[in-house]
Amino acid sequence: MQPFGLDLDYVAVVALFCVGLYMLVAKSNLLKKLLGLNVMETSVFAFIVTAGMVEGGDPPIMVAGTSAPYASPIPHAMVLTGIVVAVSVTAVALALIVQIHAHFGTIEIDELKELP
Amino acid sequence: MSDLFDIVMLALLIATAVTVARARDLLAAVVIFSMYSLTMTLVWQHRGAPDVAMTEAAVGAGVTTVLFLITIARTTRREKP
Amino acid sequence: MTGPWAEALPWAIVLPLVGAALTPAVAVRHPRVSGFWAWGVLLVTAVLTAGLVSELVARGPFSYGLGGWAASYGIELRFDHFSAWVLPLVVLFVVIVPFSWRYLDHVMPDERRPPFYALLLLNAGGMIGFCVTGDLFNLFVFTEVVSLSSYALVAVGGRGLAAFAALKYLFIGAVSSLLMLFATAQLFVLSGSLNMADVSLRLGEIGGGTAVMVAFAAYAVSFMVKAAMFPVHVWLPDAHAIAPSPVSAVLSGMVVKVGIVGMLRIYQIYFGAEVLELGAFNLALVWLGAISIVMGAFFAIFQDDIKLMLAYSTISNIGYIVLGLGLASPYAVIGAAVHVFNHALIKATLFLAAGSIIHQTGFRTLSDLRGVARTMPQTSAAMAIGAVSIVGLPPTAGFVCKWYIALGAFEANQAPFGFALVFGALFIFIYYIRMLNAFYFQPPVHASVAQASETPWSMRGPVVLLASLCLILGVLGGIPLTFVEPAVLDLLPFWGQ
Amino acid sequence: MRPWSLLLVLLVALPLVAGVATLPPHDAPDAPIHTQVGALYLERGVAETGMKNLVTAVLLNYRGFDTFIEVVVIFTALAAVLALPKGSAPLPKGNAPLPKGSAPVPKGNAPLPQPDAARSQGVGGARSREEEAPEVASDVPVSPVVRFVVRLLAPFIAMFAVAMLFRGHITPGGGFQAAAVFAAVFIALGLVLGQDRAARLVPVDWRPWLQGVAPLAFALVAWIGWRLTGAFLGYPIDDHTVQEAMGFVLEIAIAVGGGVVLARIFLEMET
Repeated sequence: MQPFGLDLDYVAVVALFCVGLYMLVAKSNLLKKLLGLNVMETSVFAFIVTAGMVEGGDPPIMVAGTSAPYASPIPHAMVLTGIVVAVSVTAVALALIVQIHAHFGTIEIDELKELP
Repeated sequence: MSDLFDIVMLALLIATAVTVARARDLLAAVVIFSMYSLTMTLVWQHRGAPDVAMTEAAVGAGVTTVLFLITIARTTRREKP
Repeated sequence: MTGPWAEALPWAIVLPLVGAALTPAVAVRHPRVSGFWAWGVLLVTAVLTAGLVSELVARGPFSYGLGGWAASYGIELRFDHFSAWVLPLVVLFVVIVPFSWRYLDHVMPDERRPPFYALLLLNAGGMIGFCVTGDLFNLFVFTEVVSLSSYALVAVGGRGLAAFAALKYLFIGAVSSLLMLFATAQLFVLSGSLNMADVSLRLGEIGGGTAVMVAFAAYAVSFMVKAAMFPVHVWLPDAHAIAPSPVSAVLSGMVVKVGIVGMLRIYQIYFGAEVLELGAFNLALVWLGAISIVMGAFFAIFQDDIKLMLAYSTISNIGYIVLGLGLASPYAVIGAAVHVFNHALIKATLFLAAGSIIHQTGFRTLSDLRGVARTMPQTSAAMAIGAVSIVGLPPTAGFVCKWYIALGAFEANQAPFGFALVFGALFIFIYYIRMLNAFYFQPPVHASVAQASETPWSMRGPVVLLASLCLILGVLGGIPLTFVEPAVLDLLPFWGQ
Repeated sequence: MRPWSLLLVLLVALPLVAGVATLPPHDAPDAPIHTQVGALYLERGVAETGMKNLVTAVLLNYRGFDTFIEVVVIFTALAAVLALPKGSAPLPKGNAPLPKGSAPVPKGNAPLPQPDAARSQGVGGARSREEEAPEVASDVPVSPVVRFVVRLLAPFIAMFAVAMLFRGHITPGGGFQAAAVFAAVFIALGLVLGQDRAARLVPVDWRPWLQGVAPLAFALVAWIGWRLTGAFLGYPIDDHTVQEAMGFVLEIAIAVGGGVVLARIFLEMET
């Protein structure tokens, strides 16, 4: 569906991206920033999956009896890789956040910046 | 019909994302984020990507959420206003 | 058409990565073994990459279809003149790792060494892969290996502030990687392919369009962040100053170059396709480069902390490289391409020398380090050579590239930028004079400086070696120039000039 | 700060919307994404790889190198978490380790071998005491019902993961999904039983090998493929038995390696 010549699915993806970016930029809490980053990542994955689908398409699993169209398998493989990368980045970031809290007693950027 | 499903799901996604952004209670934010991931899972399943949907359910909604919860347990639950 | 060494292409990437996976197992009884293990793996990798470069010299660029699939059907690795950057990269790693053996003594307990060296190997392998891959999505995955290991390496040495600097780096870096993934996906949607050459071909068939432009912009911003150019440099100074010195050398000398190499790759795609008029973008690059030069130099002047000063000087030098690329005249581009390597060499010299001084005295600011040249003459001499080199004075490696970039500015009728370049060098010069003055001509104020001893040989050797390389490449500066020239001249017709 | 953030978000949003608005419509069957390489995979995939699930075929065969680097990325995450300093104790006051051979410092100026050592000493302790105790303790008492259910279900969930792993080439699922489920089971057990008992599930002696098993298995399979077909990570195209065997080795290694890495990250963060 494309009201005003805009692809609603894609626009929703950009909206999610922006919500995530806003959290990342505007929030002072480090965990909130990280959640924002995750929202952004998921939105980009959604963009890739959306791009790979086809009208009335089936999953790219070849089962006897069904006929094409199938969704493209490459975007799915890309997103699988992307999800694993995202969880790796999140794990490292969380470990850093735990350390920051243990050291400074806060995870608010505003308060961290006031420290000498 | 499928259009209606799409619109509802997309609206739900944006609503959950905004709620994550607005929640002051980090625990609530993380739990809502896991709902966001699960909604995303449904969307992807619907769009012919069962593999991706399963991975997102296990990794995005499962492992990531648990790691966040551990971090909250070890740091703090409230976001300062 | 391909010789025996072409077979080694995937193994040159995989070897450090597998070496990293084995590091914890190898060092399970004696953690300190991990340092030697990492060094050995890198040595073998260096031999492999040397073979690759010899193949390149003998037969020209070659590619390797992984899994036996043809180029655009599977993933392609491509070794061209810009990929040859992997050889100096690995060689610098080989020099830096022995330095870290003793340096780590006061940075971390022994049991954390295996993961540290694993991260270094992953970083090296990721960068090799980044430079040789011919596939856009593969490029993204390698970027993540490099970035993730870099974030962690920033934080290994210290606690609170180091973790904070690393987290800042992580947030900005992750957004830039995400932009890169987004741009990759967009090009994939537009062209249906992920192979760089194939994408370029298909973009040429499609012609321009907003989406093509947006993808380019996303790539450009992403690589600017990785290269720490002016408006998006904020993550660099803290991260590079707070990391342990060998890591600073790796990050400042090499990891930021990922942005430059990536930018060159995107240029290859877009100019091959001739879909965008990139004159405006080149102009933007020139301006941003000039601002980076002056700003980096300006901030460097006011730093008392030597490592922070070196970090700012990295921003300034990335400015030189980007300025050279943006000028798009043969001289400037050649100078910039060679400066990618020379800056890595000089920065490694400076950071390792600074690290030696900090290691031996326990101080890191200029005012505390007065008179250190009396007790650490060799290290201080290396520092001085590095300083002269980075300013760009004649008998050193830094001179050749900056001279070429300046020549290029005049050649492209952009004389003002040539002057900006000279001014930047002057700014830096002021700073280094201050540093050398403090080191050589002022009496020590701390006993630990006055009684410091020279570093052990495993640390002094690399520093002295790098410093002499700075001098040698100043005299024999022509060799890298002639090597890069054909690649640049191939690329230039598309460059917008 | 907020107005600026909104402005930045808008600045990013506009080009993105403009970009996606001019892309080819996504569910048209004649979009480039469905006519180029993807179409070829759909057409020849089953014959060339012997896998009915083409996503698995792309992951393990056509773009197997991406997956190789991807398992390297998770390994990197573990190495990163392991390399970070443990605990929260700031460096000992006033005498951060001095390199040997240097005399005591005459002035009251604490030496700074680590950039953050002195700057953080005064602050860290005081701040963290002000902070209220974490509201969610890490060792929350778990209700006996939950404990019973988790212990009851754990083997079944693990078996589900195994099934997913071995049918990944014909149905959705595969190594990564299995790895994530294994890790989830492990974490659930860790939360319920306490981590000491959960930690015993991954024996200490095996850890260095298990955590790197995915990249190592990939390198091994790549080498075998190189010997068999002359191409790195190549699969013998007409021998489906060998192809299947290589695929299974990779899937199992991804599941075990990925699961162990995620489980260890959990253990590291808990302690």
